[in-house]
Amino acid sequence: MSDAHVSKFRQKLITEDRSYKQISEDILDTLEAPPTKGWFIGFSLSALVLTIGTIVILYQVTTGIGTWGLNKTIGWSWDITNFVFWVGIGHAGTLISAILLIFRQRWRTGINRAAEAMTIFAVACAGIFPLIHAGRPWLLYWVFPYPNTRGSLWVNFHSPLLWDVVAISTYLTVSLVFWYMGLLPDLASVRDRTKSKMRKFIYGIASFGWNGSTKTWHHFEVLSLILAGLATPLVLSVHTIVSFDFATSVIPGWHTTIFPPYFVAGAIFSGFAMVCTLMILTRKIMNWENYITVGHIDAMCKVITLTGTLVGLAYGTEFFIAWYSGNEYEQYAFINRATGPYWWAYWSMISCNVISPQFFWFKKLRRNMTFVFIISIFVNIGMWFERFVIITTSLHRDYLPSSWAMYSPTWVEIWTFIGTFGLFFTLFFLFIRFLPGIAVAEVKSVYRYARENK
Amino acid sequence: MSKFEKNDNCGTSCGCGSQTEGYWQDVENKVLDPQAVSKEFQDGEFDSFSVEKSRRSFLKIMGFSVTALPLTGCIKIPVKKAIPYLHKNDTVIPGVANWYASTFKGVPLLVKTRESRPIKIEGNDKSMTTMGGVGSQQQASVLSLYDSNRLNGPTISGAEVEWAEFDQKLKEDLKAAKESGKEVLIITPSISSPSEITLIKEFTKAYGAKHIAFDGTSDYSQVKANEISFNAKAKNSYDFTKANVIVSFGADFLGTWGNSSTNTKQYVSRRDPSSSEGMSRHIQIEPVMSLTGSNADYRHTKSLKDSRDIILGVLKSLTGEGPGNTSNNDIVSGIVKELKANKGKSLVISNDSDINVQVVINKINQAVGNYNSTISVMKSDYKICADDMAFEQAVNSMNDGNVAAALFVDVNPAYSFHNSKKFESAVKKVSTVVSFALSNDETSVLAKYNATANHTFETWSDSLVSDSELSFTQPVIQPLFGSRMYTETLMSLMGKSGSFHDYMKSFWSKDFYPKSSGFATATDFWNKSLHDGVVSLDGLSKAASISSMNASSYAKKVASIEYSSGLNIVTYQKTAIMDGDMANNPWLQELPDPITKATWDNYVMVSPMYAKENSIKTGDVVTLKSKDHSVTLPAIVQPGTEKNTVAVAVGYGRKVAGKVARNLGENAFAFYTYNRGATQTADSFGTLAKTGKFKGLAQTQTHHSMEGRDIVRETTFADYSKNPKAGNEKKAKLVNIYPPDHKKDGHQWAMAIDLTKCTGCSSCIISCNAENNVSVVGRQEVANRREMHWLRIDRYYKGDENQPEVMHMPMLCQHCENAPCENVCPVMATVHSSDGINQQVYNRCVGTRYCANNCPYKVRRFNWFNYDRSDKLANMVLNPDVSTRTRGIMEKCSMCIQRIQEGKLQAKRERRDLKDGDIKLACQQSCPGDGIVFGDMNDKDSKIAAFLGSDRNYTVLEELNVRPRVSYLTKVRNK
Amino acid sequence: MKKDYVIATFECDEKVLHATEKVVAKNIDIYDIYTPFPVHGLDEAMGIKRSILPYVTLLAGLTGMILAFSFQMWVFNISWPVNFGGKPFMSVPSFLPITFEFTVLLGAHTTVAAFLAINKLFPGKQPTIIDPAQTEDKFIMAIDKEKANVDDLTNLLKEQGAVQVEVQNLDLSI
Amino acid sequence: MKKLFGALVALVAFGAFGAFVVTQARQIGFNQGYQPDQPIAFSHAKHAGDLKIDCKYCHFGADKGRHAGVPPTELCLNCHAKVKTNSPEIKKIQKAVDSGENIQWVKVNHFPDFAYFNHSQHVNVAGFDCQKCHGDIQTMDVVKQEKKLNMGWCIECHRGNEIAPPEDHKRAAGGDCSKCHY
Repeated sequence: MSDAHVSKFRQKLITEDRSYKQISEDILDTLEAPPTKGWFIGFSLSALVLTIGTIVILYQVTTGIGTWGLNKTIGWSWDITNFVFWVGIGHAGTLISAILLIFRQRWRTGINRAAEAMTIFAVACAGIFPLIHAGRPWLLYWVFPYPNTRGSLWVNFHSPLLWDVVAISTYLTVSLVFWYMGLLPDLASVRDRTKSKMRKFIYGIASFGWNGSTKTWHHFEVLSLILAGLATPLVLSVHTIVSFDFATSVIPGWHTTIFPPYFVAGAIFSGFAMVCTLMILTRKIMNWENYITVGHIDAMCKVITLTGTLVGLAYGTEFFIAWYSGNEYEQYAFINRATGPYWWAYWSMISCNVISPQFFWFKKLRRNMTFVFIISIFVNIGMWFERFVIITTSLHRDYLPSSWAMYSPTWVEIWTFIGTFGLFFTLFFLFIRFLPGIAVAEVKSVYRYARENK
Repeated sequence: MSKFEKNDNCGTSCGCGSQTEGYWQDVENKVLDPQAVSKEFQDGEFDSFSVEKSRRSFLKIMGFSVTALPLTGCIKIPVKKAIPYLHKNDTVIPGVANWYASTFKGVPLLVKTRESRPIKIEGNDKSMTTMGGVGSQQQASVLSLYDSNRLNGPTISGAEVEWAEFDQKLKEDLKAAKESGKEVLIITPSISSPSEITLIKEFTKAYGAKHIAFDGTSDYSQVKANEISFNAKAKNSYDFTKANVIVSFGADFLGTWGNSSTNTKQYVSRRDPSSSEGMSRHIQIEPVMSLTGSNADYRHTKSLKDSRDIILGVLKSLTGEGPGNTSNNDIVSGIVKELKANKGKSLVISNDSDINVQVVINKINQAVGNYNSTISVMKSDYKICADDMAFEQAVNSMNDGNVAAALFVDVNPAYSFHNSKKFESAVKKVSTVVSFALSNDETSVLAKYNATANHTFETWSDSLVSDSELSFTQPVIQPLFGSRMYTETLMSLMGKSGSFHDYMKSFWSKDFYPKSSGFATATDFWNKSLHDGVVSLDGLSKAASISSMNASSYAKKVASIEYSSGLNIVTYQKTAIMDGDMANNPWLQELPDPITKATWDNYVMVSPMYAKENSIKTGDVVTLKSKDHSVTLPAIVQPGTEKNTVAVAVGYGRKVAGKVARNLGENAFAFYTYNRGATQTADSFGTLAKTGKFKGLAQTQTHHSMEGRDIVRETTFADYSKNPKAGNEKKAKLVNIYPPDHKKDGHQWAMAIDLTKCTGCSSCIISCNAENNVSVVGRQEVANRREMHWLRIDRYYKGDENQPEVMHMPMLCQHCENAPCENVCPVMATVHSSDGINQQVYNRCVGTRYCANNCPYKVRRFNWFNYDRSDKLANMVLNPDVSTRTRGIMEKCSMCIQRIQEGKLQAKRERRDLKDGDIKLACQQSCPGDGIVFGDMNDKDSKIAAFLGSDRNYTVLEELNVRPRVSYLTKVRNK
Repeated sequence: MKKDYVIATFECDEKVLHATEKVVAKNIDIYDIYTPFPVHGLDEAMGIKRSILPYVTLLAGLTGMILAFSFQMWVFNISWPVNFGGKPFMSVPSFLPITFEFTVLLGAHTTVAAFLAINKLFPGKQPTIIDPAQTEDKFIMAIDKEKANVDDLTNLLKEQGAVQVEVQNLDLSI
Repeated sequence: MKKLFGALVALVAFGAFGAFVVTQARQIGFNQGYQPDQPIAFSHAKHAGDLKIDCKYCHFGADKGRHAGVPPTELCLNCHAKVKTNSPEIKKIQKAVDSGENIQWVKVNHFPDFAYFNHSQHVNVAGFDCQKCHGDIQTMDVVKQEKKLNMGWCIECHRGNEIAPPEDHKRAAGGDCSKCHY
């Protein structure tokens, strides 16, 4: 940063000129101020939805899975659809913080904190479904291979569900520590800025005694790189393993070798869309337009277009391979997707996932916040349908026509799903209220980017 | 399997409904106490562990957080009581099953009891008649025994009284009736019990009464026709084993018509393409698809009128008598050709309730020489057949006030008589009405006296199951309620002392012992017969002389039958529910109809053509109106229904019945009419109108085409004769990535199902339910596609939807060697056993349902809820060797693992090797067609090894390389 | 363990970097520099040794990998072999996902634990804060008073743009 | 240093507590050592030990079927109609038989319902002594649950007798789940 030359192609990452102190004030002063009316309304609404969701889940767990619309043919539908949906969303944060860190994409600093938080909250939402989808969730600790009095009776390491358990818990915990380590300098900053004794005490505990020592910063940067290096294959492996749930099965429409890359691309796609949705809202509510710039949104839209097109390619490949395989069950499964009773789900998926991101070829549209917001919502709807199409339409008509059946969700399933949005937004509102929503230290470190020396 | 004589002294007294909890197995409520099980047979209160149980569940809920509790040492061990028998009884060893021979609805069977509690029915293979065949109603009868709607004892005008008081009052009333000079009637169904008939004769003598036999759906037309033709008031006896050609006009002889278990056994024995006799050929002409029609080689969808026209045509061609036919010449000539080629070796049967049609059928059979070859008419004093005309007259007589007393034994005319309103008003004019119902029904509520009778399994009786075979009915449990055998009530009314057991024993030594040979004493004869359950004797019946007759005039009468305009309303019986007398049995209600696959309902069957023209979809609620009756029911579009015919099943619409049967569907007996001297089952005509409402049917299968997939493999007999591999040429090339790593020595269990022998009768499903404690889930849950049956029968249609070919395929866990379900369970709740069984460990299951998703055959069943086990009486039927499953647990066919274990253990106890046939699975045992074979495929001489080596053997979805242990033999049609 | 330190406060990252280079060039050991964000090149300028964290990660990851794989192998071949859908007892592909995940799990968490341990960071620690703004916008250099001539050093630092230089008695070990 | 020591103590205490909780948790549902009072002071030490009455005289189901069975109350009177008729305990039995109010023994050895155990398989086929699972019953005045009776205990024995995997699939298939669970 010592050279005075500034490229004219480089865009400033923080658009307006601010001092370091002002950056801290812009971001951290919200933690000191009483909550705004908008925050309060948003939080209350989310908490209400979460409460309803919790009650519904309690009802379901005490009454039985029968309260859902599943049947002998369709053993999974909304539960696992929602699970994969949320896991998919939970991919953007780690991707932004890990892969973009390795690729030295400096623009990530504006959004990585919130995106990582979103990852953790989304994975937490996802984690609910494997728990509650089990018939006897109170016995789910049996999936862990602990020594026991049964002989010892271990677990089935062949089962993709067990891989899921290990992958998701690894991903959740690694993302959590990665995120929390990044929070330490900012928490220390809050601790040192605040006047309130209470906050000083709490943030004092939470910041682990961080003092900004260069020795610590040195290890910190190495740690960030290591965690990024570990998280990159991890984030790719998680959705690969989630796709194994289907890919290793025998059901036509599930038994597909293309699934790992297809699922990972889809996850990044939906994750970035969700980040867009949240960032467009957050920059508006928190007045962070200076830090989460149009440039950020623009960059994310490019990723969305790329991954959306990849996903479209995967859809086409699936059809081609189904035809090319000459396998009648496989062929029927795909024709049934497009023309069977659930055709509307399939075509919703195609229009939302493949067609809608193509608008982002136009720079004007990429920089129109309202438009991006709408498309990002569409992408998330489309990605939900993708999982619904894969899971439900593959199951509802498999090998023996005698067992073919239809599925429709009950109010319990619908409210459980809505409830997870309640959890997600409750956590997100708490996050922007009590934790630094933007990585202050990192933003300061890139402030000079594309700027003259002082 | 050993059989023991019934020990009359099976306990000190009965439990009389004071049941206790905790004698069945349950994964969650884990208590089985052999002594508690036997509690029902002893006195004394038994308060088990209810307090401790709630403590246990509390602990379970609290989970790990209460693990600190033992720290304080305050945890107490749940107290379980072990209560022994009070008195010694050498025949009952806790945990060891006893088997007793008995009879239900004319089928000899064996009753399995555990700790003196009947829990399972199997066929009695000592019977020469049924040869071990048993139907779904027999299988389900054991649950009806534990029907908590049964009456607790005798009632007078609804009030419970003691038997002594009851007897005294009724005696007075009957005496008054006798002295009034008016008629005294005793109405029973058709009876074939020699000792009961003898007793009833004595009763009629004592009270000057008249005995009338009444069946809701009777064979009166056939009996009457035999009287006309051969002067023999008897039903036909058929021998399907001798028939090369079977022409059936609407008779569902494999399902609901005649003794279907026997018929199936005989019929299927001639459906083996590899036998030297060759296959029989079966032609069915019917207006609606029946189970029998679905098995026919050639099936013609024809209206009732056309069917009769064809019968006339056949008569004309064979004998020249009658007016002949006006249409369907090709069918007539086809039938005539087959009949002429197989003289004396064919069968023509009809279920037509018109007497004249039956006379014509008699003449046709006579013309081709079938009498005393494939058909015999046997007169017997030990059988009384229902008489439509007599009962019709009896109702009129009651209506005219000429009847002073009427005793209704095991009949329910207020429900099953065609004009129930007339019957009700008639019965009200009878001063002394006695019902012998087990639980309240439409007739018993009209009666002043209810002499609550015993269930068959609490009853002594005998029955003539064929022309020369007698079968015992013996009680296998003390009466559960304060009921009494109806025969003993009659005896008491006659002032006779002693039990019916003694009466019967003396009757046997008088009437049957002289006919037997090789027994030193009458008691020896009695004991041996009782032990075996069945005995064959000569001289029980006498063949009628088949004299020649001219059927011209009858044919003319048939031709002149008038048909109204509109839709012909045909009634039929469903395989499980039949006449509706067992409608309160949830197993039967939940058994899918073999054709429609619908449960818990009756409905209006319409043809696809009619449905298209009138845009009716399955589930549309329609109103079917005849001249004087109308029903509002959902419609079902049924392939193979004649265009202008609609069909409704009887047996539904019970108004006074237990809570299971009450208000399910509508009563179709009202579409019966009394016409031309007999009750006509298909003489109503009417119109159909949509109501605009929709009521989804609880069907277990909603997609009826195989979609061209290679699931049921089939061929014709002609092709098979040329090449035994016909239809089964495809062989998938299977590639394994892994080298085989698992030994296949020792026993390796396998099953094979012959699709040619499977008629789809569904007896196996009920047998499986009873053996494996499969839950009943109810109408709504079946409609939600959540039935629990471990074994289902898939039914596919092929070809023209008006004349479809039907395929039945029993589908159960295929016990794949490379089972896809096993890989995916995270907790090892389903793994493979060393003898080749796909095991499901209920107590380990956490319920992810991944295994069910990954099952290509979709045979796994999930407990979506805790299914109702609150009826403690009904819980008595549970098999104590099989855990019941609570919610959240996956279950599926276990290959009756408890039977395999028991069979192996039995052999080990006897220090011998296991023989082929030692282990019979529940479905296999109950299959009247012997279509299911099970055994050790490593035993080269076993039946299963022969089946596996057959050219017809294949596995479903072979190309998936899951290597099922259940294989199928191709279906062969005799074309 | 309180000690006297020369405390220099800077307001610009560039300046503190230049100052560090100058001070190190004079062979004076800098005790530490407290900055609100990682100043690029400062650690090198101070001559801080390379972190051992990568080796910790490698070791922990390898341990995780070996543990996970050998445990699965032991369970299915020695402890309790079970036939799952006809798969062989030693079906390596099935063991790979868990092996990988466990490698990452152990690697990541051990590294984080090592990071916290090396830097003595733990919840509730009360560090010595020289100036509350050191986590906001001040760059604070601390040099052991005994390691240099205070006056020369003060001049040098002022020359390099330190806004304030003073000697403070502090316990910087926490 | 002091802090470090404190942390170490805390860690050890936490670990010990955890281990204790886990050991205790593993005992839940297993009642080894359970020795409840019985309604009749029947002594196995007297009958099986001193008098050497064959176990199967009373528990006659043991070599025939699933349950060994508590003997019918009347069976006691085979001898006690003449022997020790004045004992208050025998009087209780006599009263139970006369009145029909049966004796309610407290069950000692208990298996959960989802585990099928067949006495004849072990007593008759394998030829084990009762003591193998019930302990030295002939010395017990009051019967006690001697063994753990949990699945690990079953498996241990089956492994020792080479009928559980991995050693032998053929001999008895003793390690298959559905040997006991169905």
